[in-house]
Amino acid sequence: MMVLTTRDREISGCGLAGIISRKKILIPGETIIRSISHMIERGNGLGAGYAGYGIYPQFADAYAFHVMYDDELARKETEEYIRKHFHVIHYEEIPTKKTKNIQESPLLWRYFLKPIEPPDVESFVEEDFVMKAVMDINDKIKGAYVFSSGKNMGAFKGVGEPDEIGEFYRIEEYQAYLWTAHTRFPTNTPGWWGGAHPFTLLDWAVVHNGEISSYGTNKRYLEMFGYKCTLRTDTEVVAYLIDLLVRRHKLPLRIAAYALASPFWKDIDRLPERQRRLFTAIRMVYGAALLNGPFAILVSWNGGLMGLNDRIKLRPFVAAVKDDKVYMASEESAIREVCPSPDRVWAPKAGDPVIALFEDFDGGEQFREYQV
Amino acid sequence: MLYKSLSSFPVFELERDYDKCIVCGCCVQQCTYDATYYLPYAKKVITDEHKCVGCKRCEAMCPTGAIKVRAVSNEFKHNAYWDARTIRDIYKQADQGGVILTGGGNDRRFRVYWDHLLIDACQVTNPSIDPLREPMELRTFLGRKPDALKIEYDENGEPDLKTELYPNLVAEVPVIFAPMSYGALNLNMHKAMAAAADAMGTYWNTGEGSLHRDLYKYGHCTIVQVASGRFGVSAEYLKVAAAVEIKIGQGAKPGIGGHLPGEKVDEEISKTRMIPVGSDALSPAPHHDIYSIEDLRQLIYAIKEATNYEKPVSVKIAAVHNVAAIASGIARAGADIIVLDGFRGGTGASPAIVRDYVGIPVEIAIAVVDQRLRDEGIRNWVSIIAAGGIRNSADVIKAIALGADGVYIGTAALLAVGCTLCHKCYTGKCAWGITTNDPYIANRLNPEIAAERLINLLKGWAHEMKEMLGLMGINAIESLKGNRLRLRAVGLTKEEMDILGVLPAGEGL
Amino acid sequence: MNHRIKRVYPIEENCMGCRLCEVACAIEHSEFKDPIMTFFNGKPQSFTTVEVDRNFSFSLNCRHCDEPYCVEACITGAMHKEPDGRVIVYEDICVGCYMCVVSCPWGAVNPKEGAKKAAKCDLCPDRELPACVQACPNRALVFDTTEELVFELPEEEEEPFVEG
Amino acid sequence: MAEYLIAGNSVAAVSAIQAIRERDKEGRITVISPEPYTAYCRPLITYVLAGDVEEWRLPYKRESFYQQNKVEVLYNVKLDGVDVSERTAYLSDGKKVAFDKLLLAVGGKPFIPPIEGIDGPDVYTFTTIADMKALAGRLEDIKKVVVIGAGMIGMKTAEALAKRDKEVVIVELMDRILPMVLDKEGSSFAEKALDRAGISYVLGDSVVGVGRDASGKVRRVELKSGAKIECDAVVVAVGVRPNTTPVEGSGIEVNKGIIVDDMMETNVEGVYAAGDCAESYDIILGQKRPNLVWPIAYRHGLIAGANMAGGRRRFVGGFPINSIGFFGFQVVSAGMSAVGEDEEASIEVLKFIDESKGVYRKVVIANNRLLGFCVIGDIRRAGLYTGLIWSRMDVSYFKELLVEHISLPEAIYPIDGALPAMNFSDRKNIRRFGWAVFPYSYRKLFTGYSARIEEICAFDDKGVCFYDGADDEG
Amino acid sequence: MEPLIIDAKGMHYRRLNQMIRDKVAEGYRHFILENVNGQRYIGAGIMEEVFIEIHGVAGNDLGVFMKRGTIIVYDNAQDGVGNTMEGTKIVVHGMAGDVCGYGMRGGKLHILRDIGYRTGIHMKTYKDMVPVIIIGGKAGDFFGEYMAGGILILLNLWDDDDRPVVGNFLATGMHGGTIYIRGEVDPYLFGKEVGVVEVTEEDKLLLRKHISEYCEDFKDHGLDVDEIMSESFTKLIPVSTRPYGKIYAY
Repeated sequence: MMVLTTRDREISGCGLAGIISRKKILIPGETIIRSISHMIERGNGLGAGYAGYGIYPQFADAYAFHVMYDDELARKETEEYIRKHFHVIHYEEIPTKKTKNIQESPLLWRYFLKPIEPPDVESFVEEDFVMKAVMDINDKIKGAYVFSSGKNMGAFKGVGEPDEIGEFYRIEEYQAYLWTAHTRFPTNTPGWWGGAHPFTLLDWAVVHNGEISSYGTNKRYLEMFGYKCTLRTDTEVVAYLIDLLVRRHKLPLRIAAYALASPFWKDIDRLPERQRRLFTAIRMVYGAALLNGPFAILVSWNGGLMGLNDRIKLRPFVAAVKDDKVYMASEESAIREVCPSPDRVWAPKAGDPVIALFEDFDGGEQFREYQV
Repeated sequence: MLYKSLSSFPVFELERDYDKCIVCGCCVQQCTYDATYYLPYAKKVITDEHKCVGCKRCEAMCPTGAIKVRAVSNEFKHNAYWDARTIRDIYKQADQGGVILTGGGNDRRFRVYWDHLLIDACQVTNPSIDPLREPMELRTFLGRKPDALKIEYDENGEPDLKTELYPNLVAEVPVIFAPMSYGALNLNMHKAMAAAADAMGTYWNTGEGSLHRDLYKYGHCTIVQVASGRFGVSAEYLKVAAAVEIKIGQGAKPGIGGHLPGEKVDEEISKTRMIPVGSDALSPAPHHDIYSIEDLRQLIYAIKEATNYEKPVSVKIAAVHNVAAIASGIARAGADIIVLDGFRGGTGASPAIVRDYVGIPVEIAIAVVDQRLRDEGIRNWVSIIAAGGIRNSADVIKAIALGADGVYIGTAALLAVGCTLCHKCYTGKCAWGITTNDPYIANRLNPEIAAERLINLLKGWAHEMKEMLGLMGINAIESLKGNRLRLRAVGLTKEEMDILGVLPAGEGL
Repeated sequence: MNHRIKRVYPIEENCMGCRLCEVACAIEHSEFKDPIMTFFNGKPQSFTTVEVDRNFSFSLNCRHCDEPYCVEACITGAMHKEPDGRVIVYEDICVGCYMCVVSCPWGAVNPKEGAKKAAKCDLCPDRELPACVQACPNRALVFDTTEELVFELPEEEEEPFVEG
Repeated sequence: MAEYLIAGNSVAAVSAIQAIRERDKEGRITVISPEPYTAYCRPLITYVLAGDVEEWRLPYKRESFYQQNKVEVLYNVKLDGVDVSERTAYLSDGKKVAFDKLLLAVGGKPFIPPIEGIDGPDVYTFTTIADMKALAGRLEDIKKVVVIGAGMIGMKTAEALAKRDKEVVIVELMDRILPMVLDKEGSSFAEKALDRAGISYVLGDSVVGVGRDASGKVRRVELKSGAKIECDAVVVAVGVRPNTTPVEGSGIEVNKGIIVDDMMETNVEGVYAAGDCAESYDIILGQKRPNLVWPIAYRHGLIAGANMAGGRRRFVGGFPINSIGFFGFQVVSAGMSAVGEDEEASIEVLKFIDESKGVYRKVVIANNRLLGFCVIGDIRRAGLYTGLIWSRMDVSYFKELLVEHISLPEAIYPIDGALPAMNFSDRKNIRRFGWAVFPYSYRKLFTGYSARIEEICAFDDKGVCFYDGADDEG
Repeated sequence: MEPLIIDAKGMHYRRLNQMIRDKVAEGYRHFILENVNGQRYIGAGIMEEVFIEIHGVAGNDLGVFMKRGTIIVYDNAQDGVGNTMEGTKIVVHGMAGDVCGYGMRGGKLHILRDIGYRTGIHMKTYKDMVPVIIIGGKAGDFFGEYMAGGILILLNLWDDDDRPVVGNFLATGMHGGTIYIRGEVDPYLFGKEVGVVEVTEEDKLLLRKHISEYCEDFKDHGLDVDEIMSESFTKLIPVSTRPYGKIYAY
């Protein structure tokens, strides 16, 4: 187990921050570093990460795979696999900069890929194909880990303080219209590079504060649908559940959020008949998708940003709006650091998703409902 | 009797403190086995220990605590292999040449997997939840569920459910009273279970002896059984119930049929089972219309047709070695619920040899069935009810964590109302008034008191389950379902852990 | 009939004939209040009697009638109906003529053990519930007013039991 | 405002006052009391004579009772006559009292047989405090007393005198003690008790003359058989008859007693009779007759009082109930109890006798109904027989059990305090009593828990209970 | 109301039965089903007095759990006819398959031709509910197995092959009811729980009553009661109502 203790800290939990520009005005990486670093007390230096959307405009149509390798052998094997299944548009080592505390890291590469459609598959779903590739690499190739696989987005994460990780990955050099960030205080799982947040699948990226006590149930549920939970951490199930419910089962995003943090029976029982039927059905069918335990999560994708709290709000979560920008973070101070005078600041209700979509995003009916 | 057959070595001895005996006669009146009687001239009550079955009724009822019933101290010469019971059984069969009957559940020393599984708790990183103040939900849906929901927005922008749901049972506590037939039990016990299930928002199961007319009012919380004997199975019986269960097998006696002796078939049982008074009620081992899985499908759909597809259909099987494959077949045959009855399950009467040595533990059965159904991607199609030896709320939690949706409790329910597990159910003389049909002895079981006790039991278990959910940091039972990471094994072999799908104690994650 | 008076009613469906009500009554009304002392050193007397007939039993005790036979028959005024409805005997006035014993159609008034007095159920004034009711393990005795207690009678009378 | 006049001041008067006041809180009630006492218990005077009971405990009701019920009592006054057309009563002190409702509760009068020399001092009757005081005042001069009549009064008086260390001889015309209650067999138990107590008795003989000395003092009695018994005093206790003297010639119908209907009203509207003076329905004989016993007098008064105050209550009927104990002998009985086994073909007599324990039980059955019983010795739960008489239940299904098992708790709580000895020989077959065979009837009785058994239940010819609703309260 | 004619060609049984149930709820009582071919569960659980005529081969579990009414099949029927039925009369103008009348508690099955294996298993009697199965042809093995009540009549009218009238293991486990078989039966076929008794006059009256009704149902086939009754019958009853009471040691 790689437990790297950099500084002595008292226990306080994780922190997360996210900024979205609904008009897709690019936000410099420096902003999100400042925001997350303001909550440095919430982490212990054992993990931090960022996800940015809109950072690869030149490869907007290609799946951007960020891959960590333990060694060159793993890279060789992985690249063989990739070449077999994808057209490689471009690939390179992810530019990094050694910092005072981060002297060593896994090999970090990125690939811009387009799937090679297999000839014998009847109904080819590109996303399923990519998802399977990610699962295969992570599951089967020792020492290789795809930690980002969406289009025009990328996750950057590692072991270290958020400011150091930002510096390491040279985040300030990127510009994105949606950023999420995370600082980590790992306990249950070793503080390894892959274990840092965000967790991603396709363009879904999840940062998470808390612990999913229902992990075992969620994991075995997801396994029925071909997801492999290999990362020894609970957060990955969130990304997969969102992918399953929203992308594959086509649930409206808000409904998916209600499946993850469903209302209590005593509240459901008081609803009017139609809604009661709906919520009862959600809990009946998606009971295994319920995220139980304390959590606050930010889910980002190419359509926008969603923040969600567990149903009894055991983790802090604040949201704010300023012009076209929506901020979400564990602490209000992280927002104020980068947006001193927001139009509105509020603490969302437990289990009620905060959804901010890009104005030009057309996700169809599924994303009809949003607030902010 | 001067001459005693070898089999009549007493099993129990009754110690009576004559300094305390006030000769009130309560023990004499309460003993249904005629083991205790009064000596008028000596003005003493004495006991014929050969007849004592160790039910402890006299001990419980003695107002001065003058009686203690104990297992005999002068057993046979100690022998770890030829134990006393084995010896007695051989004597008995040598005497009578029959099948040795017994009641209750398996009492042999097989490994109890429940006791090798420990429950994980939260500390700091994922906080435990206080169930006294925080909400804690046990509501459980039993029945087939669609794999996914289709939800669309209507013209008003309201989300609208487009998926047709299958009928489900909704249990507020995932603990259901196990099928125990009217005949094996008396009506008072049925009344008590029905009332308790009603009060607790859960269900009870009639067993194969049909449903007494007086209990039709409890139809909404009743699971009715259709067994090979088809006793009292009518369209009304099926329609009044909340769910219909096809009984294929029983954990206590897999592959063995039921047999209610004619002398137990009195007027009321006759009316309920719709057979003549005094006639044997035989349930053959197989349903004679089910000799293959497609026949089961035929019966399942016959019941669904007869109930207009409004009720879930459950199939109860004994846990046997290829239970996973069977369960998969049952799920694919259209059942909504599968009941897995482990070898610890109780019975009113069974050949002892079958009860003791046939079947597999329900823990194993749940694990393999849940895994198999998940592997096949059909876990949503059926709910799993675990039955057979669920003793306490921890067993319930463990069963659900292994993959069950709910549990049946039979023996525990009987214990709650006074059963002392003397295993003499088949004699019809149950001194606690539970398994007897002698109307006067049955008076001993006041349905009102029994229902209260059952309610208390369920309430206690529900509280404990909430505590345990809370300590796991979970506030809804669905997050426990199949959550095997919440269990850790102690003292199990690698193979057993693999089958159960649990990690050894001490391993993280 | 006065429905508001609490009385002890037997529920015959629940009676199993264990007769612990008798024992409890005897203990409660003995000077010792202890089962063994009562039965070995005292003069045990129960005011309730369990009637048993093979498959049928119930505990029979004083009904605290509205117009009690025993009160009518009492020549001294010792047998008395209290304003709260209880029928009790003032032992210091009683001369032990036993007119009450012979007139009670329920056999619920009896000579007191060891004294020339009448003795009967007093509904255990010192207790919240009469001892017999509390002792009944099967709630075959209830202590209640008839307002809440309604017996369900069968529509048609059953044929009287004929001993074969 | 109604004017109630009650002639007599014993138990019937008391219960009538209570019944009137239950319905009419205002009406004026006047009681004519022939004696200078509040209502007291006649049977108790023997206890006072014996010294068992202090005199102050005699009153059945005290002055406060009359005050609370706003009753005016005229003491030491008798009813002399009634003018029913004028609705006026004539009193012995010459006064006239007008009434709206009159209750004749004038009781009985001791019967004094025509015996030579019986008139004069030292011959006592024993029904009033005055009688008792007269005898008590002379006790010092008396050594030996002859008691004529072995009935209730005779026996209790004899016991009282014996307790005061007087020699007592009982003379009885019939061949047995307590001839109205016991048959010869039962009497033998009583005789044994008398023998044990050293009381002499002469049965089957009668006193034909009272011998007095010159001063008029009683010295001896002469019997029909010719025997002579030396004595200083004679107590005449051969019976009490209804007192009908006050209504003679008034137009109120009289037979042996005053005739009343089942509402206790005489042939004259507004005039009621109750207690020993009245003739009422006897459910055992099926006809009206005087029943001179305490509980019936109480019941008479209660019903008469209720009806006088405007109620509509009926007297269903009654039968004699007796309990007496003397010299350690205790007997209770009701109804037809003295009848012998072969006296009437239609009558069946069942007995249980245990000489050693002094237990004797006898029931009299006719037409499958219990008509009477007599229990000597262990009288526990004997009232159940009374209940059976009241309910007119068919006892043929369980009659053998009647004498054997009625007090089967024999017993769990024995008189002598010895260890209980239950009869478990037929444990599964314990049958205590007849109620057990009538579960439904029984339960029906139970719903009318506190009501009168004779009013809430009746049994048809087959012994099946039916509820007739009891005509009560108009 | 006019009979409702339903063309069942190619219809799934679930739709067909749903239609029948809906129409019963609307008040229809007489149904004529055309082109039936194997649709299962026809009449399942219907509690109203219906009259269903089926043209074609009726599928499995015909009349299962039915309480009253009449079903006439103008062709053969498959397995499980009258399964756990309470009181319907089913007339089959042809043959029927295996496990017919299983757990039947009332009503009648009149089968014109042969019947398959395991007929009348666990048939029961309760008070005046006495199920009756009359088979015109022959029957397979386990005829009347576990029979607990009711009447089985096997007529053997069309002796058109050399099979015996009834198969092996006749009435094993039988503990109630009566079986009448027209003609002689080889005792070798009997299960061990059954015994032959003489046919009394009362039996004959009962047989005549049932067979008359049977002949009436099949009057187009020229059946005659007297002719049928002219041959002798074998009557079988269980030797004990408690066949397995003695195999236990207590």
